[in-house]
Amino acid sequence: DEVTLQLKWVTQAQFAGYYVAKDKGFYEEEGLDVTILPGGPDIAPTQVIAGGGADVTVEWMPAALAAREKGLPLVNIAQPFKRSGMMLTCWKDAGISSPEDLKNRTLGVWFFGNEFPFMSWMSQLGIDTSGKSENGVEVLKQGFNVDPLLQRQADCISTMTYNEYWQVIDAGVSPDELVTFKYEDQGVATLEDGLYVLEDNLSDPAFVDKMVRFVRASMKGWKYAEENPDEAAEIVLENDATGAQTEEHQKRMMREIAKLTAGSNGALDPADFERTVNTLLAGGSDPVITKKPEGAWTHQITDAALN
Amino acid sequence: MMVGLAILLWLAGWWLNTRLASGPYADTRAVRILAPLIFGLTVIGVWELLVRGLEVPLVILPAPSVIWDRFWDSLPILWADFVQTIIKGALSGYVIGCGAAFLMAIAVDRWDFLRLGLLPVGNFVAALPIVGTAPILVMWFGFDWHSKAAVVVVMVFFPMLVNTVAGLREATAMQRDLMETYAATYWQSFLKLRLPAAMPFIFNGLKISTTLALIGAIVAEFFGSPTLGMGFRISTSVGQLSLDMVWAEIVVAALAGTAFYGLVAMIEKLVTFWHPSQRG
Amino acid sequence: MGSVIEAKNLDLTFQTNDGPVHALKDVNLAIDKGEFVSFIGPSGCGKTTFLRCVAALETPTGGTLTVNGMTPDEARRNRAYGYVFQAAGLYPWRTIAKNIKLPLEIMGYSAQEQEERVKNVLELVDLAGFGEKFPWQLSGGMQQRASIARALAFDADILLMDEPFGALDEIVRDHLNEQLLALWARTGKTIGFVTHSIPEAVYLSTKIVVMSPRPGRITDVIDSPLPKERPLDIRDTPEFIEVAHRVREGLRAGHEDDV
Amino acid sequence: MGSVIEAKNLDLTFQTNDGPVHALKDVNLAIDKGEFVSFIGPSGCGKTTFLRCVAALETPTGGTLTVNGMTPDEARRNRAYGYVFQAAGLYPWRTIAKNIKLPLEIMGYSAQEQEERVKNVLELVDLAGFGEKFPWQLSGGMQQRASIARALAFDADILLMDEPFGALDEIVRDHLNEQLLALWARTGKTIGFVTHSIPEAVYLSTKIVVMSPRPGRITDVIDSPLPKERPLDIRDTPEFIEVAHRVREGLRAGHEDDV
Amino acid sequence: MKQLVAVLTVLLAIVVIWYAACIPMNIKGVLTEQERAGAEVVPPSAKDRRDMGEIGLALRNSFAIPATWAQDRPRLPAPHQVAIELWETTVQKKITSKRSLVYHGWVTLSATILGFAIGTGLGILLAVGIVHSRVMDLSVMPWAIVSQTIPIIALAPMIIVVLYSIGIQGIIPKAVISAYLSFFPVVVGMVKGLRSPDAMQLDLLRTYNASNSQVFWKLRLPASMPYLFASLKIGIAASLVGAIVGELPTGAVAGLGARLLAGSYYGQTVQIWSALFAAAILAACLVGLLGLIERAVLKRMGMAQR
Ligand SMILES: Nc1ncnc2c1ncn2[C@@H]1O[C@H](COP(=O)(O)OP(=O)(O)OP(=O)(O)O)[C@@H](O)[C@H]1O
Ligand SMILES: Nc1ncnc2c1ncn2[C@@H]1O[C@H](COP(=O)(O)OP(=O)(O)OP(=O)(O)O)[C@@H](O)[C@H]1O
Ligand SMILES: [Mg+2]
Ligand SMILES: [Mg+2]
Repeated sequence: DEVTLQLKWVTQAQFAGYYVAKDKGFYEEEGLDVTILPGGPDIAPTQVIAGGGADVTVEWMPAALAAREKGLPLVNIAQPFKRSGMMLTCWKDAGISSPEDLKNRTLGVWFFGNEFPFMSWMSQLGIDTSGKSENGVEVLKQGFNVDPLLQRQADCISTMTYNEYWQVIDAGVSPDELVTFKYEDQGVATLEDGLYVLEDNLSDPAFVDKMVRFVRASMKGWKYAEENPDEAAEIVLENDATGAQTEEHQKRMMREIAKLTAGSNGALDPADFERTVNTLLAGGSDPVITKKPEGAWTHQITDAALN
Repeated sequence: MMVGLAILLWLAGWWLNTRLASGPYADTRAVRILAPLIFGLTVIGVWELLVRGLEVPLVILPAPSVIWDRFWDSLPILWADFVQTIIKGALSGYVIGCGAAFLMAIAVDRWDFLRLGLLPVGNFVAALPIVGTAPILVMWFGFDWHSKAAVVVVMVFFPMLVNTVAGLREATAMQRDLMETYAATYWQSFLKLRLPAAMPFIFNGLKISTTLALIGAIVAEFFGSPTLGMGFRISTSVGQLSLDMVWAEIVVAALAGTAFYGLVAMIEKLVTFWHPSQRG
Repeated sequence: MGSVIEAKNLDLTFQTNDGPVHALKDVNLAIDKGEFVSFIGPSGCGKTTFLRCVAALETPTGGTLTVNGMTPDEARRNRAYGYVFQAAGLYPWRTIAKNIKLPLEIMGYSAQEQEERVKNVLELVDLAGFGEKFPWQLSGGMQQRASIARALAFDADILLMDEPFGALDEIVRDHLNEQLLALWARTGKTIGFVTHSIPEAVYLSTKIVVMSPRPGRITDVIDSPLPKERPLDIRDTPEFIEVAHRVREGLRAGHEDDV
Repeated sequence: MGSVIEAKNLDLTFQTNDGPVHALKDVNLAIDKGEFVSFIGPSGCGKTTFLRCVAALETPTGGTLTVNGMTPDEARRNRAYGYVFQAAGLYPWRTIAKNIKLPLEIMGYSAQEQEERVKNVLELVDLAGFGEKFPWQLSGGMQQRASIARALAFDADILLMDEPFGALDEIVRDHLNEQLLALWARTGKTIGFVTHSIPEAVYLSTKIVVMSPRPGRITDVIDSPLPKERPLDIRDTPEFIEVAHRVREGLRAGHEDDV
Repeated sequence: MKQLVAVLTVLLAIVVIWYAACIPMNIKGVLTEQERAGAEVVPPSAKDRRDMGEIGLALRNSFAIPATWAQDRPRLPAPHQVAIELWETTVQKKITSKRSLVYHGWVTLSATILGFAIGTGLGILLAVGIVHSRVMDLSVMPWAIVSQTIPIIALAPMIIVVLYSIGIQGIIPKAVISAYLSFFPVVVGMVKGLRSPDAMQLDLLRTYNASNSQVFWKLRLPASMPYLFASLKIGIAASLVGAIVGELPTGAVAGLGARLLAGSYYGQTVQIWSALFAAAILAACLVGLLGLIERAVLKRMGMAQR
């Protein structure tokens, strides 16, 4: 059976589990022929799956819930990432030590669906995001790299524990020059990389069966990657068509990713879901979602796959 | 059903235009305006019917009516984006880029050595995919409109330079000899002959640059921007699957582009009223 | 040395990609003040080139050329020339009056003087009332008259005309020829005039220079026996036909080799 | 009804932005087979328009026009016309031979016949050996002869020529005139010929049509008393000058109002 | 010859300016690095340096100037850094390697050529339609102009997704964008070219009673060739831009655009610049190649005089 998987971002260790599963033949064992489509800065995985370009996609929950409210019925069928890797990284010498110090600063934030946790964090802190002021911050739409921080165009930027943060370090900055605020620690973490499919498809037993096998194999891939991070990183490198990734960076990323997937067997923890929803509902003046979503996740697949 | 209606509408629109084009008023101004209008309306009608008929998901292609609603509902946002991107980014870059190119063209025209040396290099640079410079310029000039203006400057500079240089060489040998027999100075012959003769070319460059300026300003916003601007809105709206918003921005871009182009074309008509292409 | 224009052994060779072109070779000619000199000859014989040398638009590669006892370039800087080209060459973005003002602006005449002179020359060439029109609103003949007016507006001693009527039809041409003669009589300027038409050359000139190509040289200089007063009918007189015949013979001689 | 071309009360009015232009008004003319008819008149008098009507390139707004007893458009579809324009208008991307083949290809002659005809007409116009050259490699006069060859290559009864020699210099023109006369004598075609030059019209024609503008009409039709055999010298004979004089008078009469 | 000297002089001037510009552009980064490495820098804190003039900084810390030309991740890489990167990624890598610019260039080139072929084909067809049908001329031509004011580049991601949704992937989405960009210049040039025969040339064929298709093949088409080539040269450059833009949103997969993006993503400025130059060289080669074809064709047609 053929399955097309749309990734959220470019080929990197963040998706090691899927590449490992493919490379190690876990998918094949399940009788699946999986095509992995890399994402990119301007690809919305939700849009791809809506158009029928993929069967299943890796997406973050805020974006998936937002799409659901827009009328695209996405359902979470598995959640390999237990913890959130997003954080805000700031210059220490700018005088920032606690979230309160963020006021009157310039902050770089990712948009394209990734801005939601930030917005709800700010609204929890009671910080206005429409411009620099005594009680407000200036928000920049951050590009794909860490230049805004290095060039000191922003005091803080969004980073992932497994990727951008290390790019800052690679640029020669030492960790003690930096201050980081993990969303996980601030209580505004939202669920990241999960697997989503269209709701309608779940009423088709053949599709459900396919997904069960897919999730089973993928989780096998993830657990293998957690145990063999270096090998997993090399597999990822082999699948990177740009030739831009470095081995060192990917190996380190794999080790960081392993921290996030650890503790997940693939099944979504409803408590995490509740927390995510609550965070999003508190999203300030322009909330991502306006009401509690119903039926946005299911254990139907994971129950079958993992037992 | 809707699809059939769409086909019918298409045929009707085409038939109407055929009638207009071969009718007795084919050469009048009214038909010149009417025919493309009918064509445009037909396309919009067909689009609406097809989207409804084929039940195309909103997140792939919204129907024109949806876009229309979104457009009217979001006027303040669209206006703010317009000011940020078009007025601040595109327009300032356009003025600076075209102005600089004009001055450079005078220098190139004045010193033959520059023309020989700079033009080939200029042509090479013009072949550069300027979009690629956007991330670099954003890195250099920051996130606000300055970097957008810088991208626009780079994009319009060479088309404008090449056109102006060609225009300044446009005066015929005879016209230049005439100036020679009057023993006119360089600047006299520049102001009274070469500059007016170059006007059609200069305006050609200015017209090409209008669309380039818009594209440059919008694309540069993809590589970093404040939380404002047409490029910002387009990319974040795609992320939020608000495709109606994306298309509303596209409508703004097309309107602004057409108006900008039309304005320059109008000024051209006033300034180069004497040129055969304008006398029609 | 009473000549206004004097050429001695004038040579001009163009270096082109296909080798040198001898546009003028060993040209000797003296033109006196107030003469009307026509240059006639087949295409490429160097008529234009000679006129351009006189106006310092081209630099001879050999021989000497003096204008009013100066070099042509000095004469140019003294604004000695009015030059009329084959096409009227009016600037389309200027009205007729403004076109005529062009040399006056460049030479720094006062605004008031400019107005006066424009008015005068427009009358001289029968174009009074057309000053505010744009060139394309006028017929070819009228445009050509405007370009002559432009050359007359400032006080150049020497009027050089390179096939000024080549693009006009015969009737208009006859008319302009008549007017040009009248003008010449009134102003007493020295005129160098290039043409391809034998009757035109004979009708207008006090001196006809017949040239021949490869290399461009003068094969004949004919002094016209016709009186200064010349009605158009003069072209049917035997004297006229006689001179025209001589010119045609001269032309044919230098034209043997090709068509 | 022995006429090849017969116009009765022909009218043609162009509707322009500046109001209607009466290009032809009440034109009556009959041209017999084998005649050489010249049209002369000031610019804008409708010479070109008349020729275009004959060739069905323009549709008259009044009166009747028949060609070989048919409408012009039927005659056009029977390929009755060879048309020669002022500029040679050869296609720069075709060699001379290929240019001459153009009408033959369109009319579907066989390849072999095409070759033969090209060879014949090239000889007829003295261009044998130039077939493989491109137009720009030839002088203006040669190009014009090639364009005549193109009009001769197929069997059109009627040759219409609109100022074919207008852009050439007088000597080349004389030569081509001579050749055209010889050609006409040899082929016996009916020729309609527009010119601005009085000597040319008189030298070539059996019939000279003098026209006058606003509205375009025929003011005089002069049958030439000159013999069929015409050396170039004939232009210095009293008969010639007499006819030329009459043409000029006719022209001047219709030209009073402007220049 | 004279031209060569002039071009070389201008190039030399550019290189000199470039090296000079590296100093102020990179000095802050260099000073930060030097500071970390333990060098004595005035003023000593990065925060103080932030708002200072670059030239003043460079003068006060002149020992750091050579380092501005040898940074790892400079704001502006020095010319030799770009040249070395270009050399290493083209000549010294196997062309099948994913790190070889030749490989990425080829990926982009194939999309460019496909898009260019589609765009040119459609453009010519539309031009033929516009010239032959007054309806199309009246109703379609104005929209062809308006279509150019739409920032297609901004829409590239959507186009790609929409095409994904109907099952089209790989090279074709890129080619579609590059076709869209190359299509307009071709239409405009070709319409101009097909209309370039003057009334006299058209009348001539009318006197021969030639059919419409004969007029097209024997007159309009050959007469349009110079115009066609002029617009093809613009079109191919536009195609390349389209292909590169099309590679940006599909994520860093392969191609010069992906290379640019990856460079930008990882802050590898040298890589961005070398990808840019590779693109420009590719564009110059394509335009040059078309120029050669143009010369050959026009010469065969006898339209290139001398
Ligand atoms: N700038 C130039 N460079 C090279 N050759 C030239 C140049 N100008 C003129 N020639 C050549 O010099 C010769 C004389 O040219 P010139 O224009 O004086 O002839 P002309 O008698 O005025 O001819 P026409 O009657 O065609 O105007 C010609 O062979 C011409 O090709
Ligand atoms: N297509 C047209 N539309 C409008 N007016 C026209 C058109 N063709 C010719 N005319 C006008 O008709 C009149 C006769 O024109 P025509 O070209 O026949 O003159 P002509 O005698 O050939 O002049 P010339 O000697 O300048 O060639 C002119 O006033 C001209 O402006
Ligand atoms: Mg000349
Ligand atoms: Mg005519």
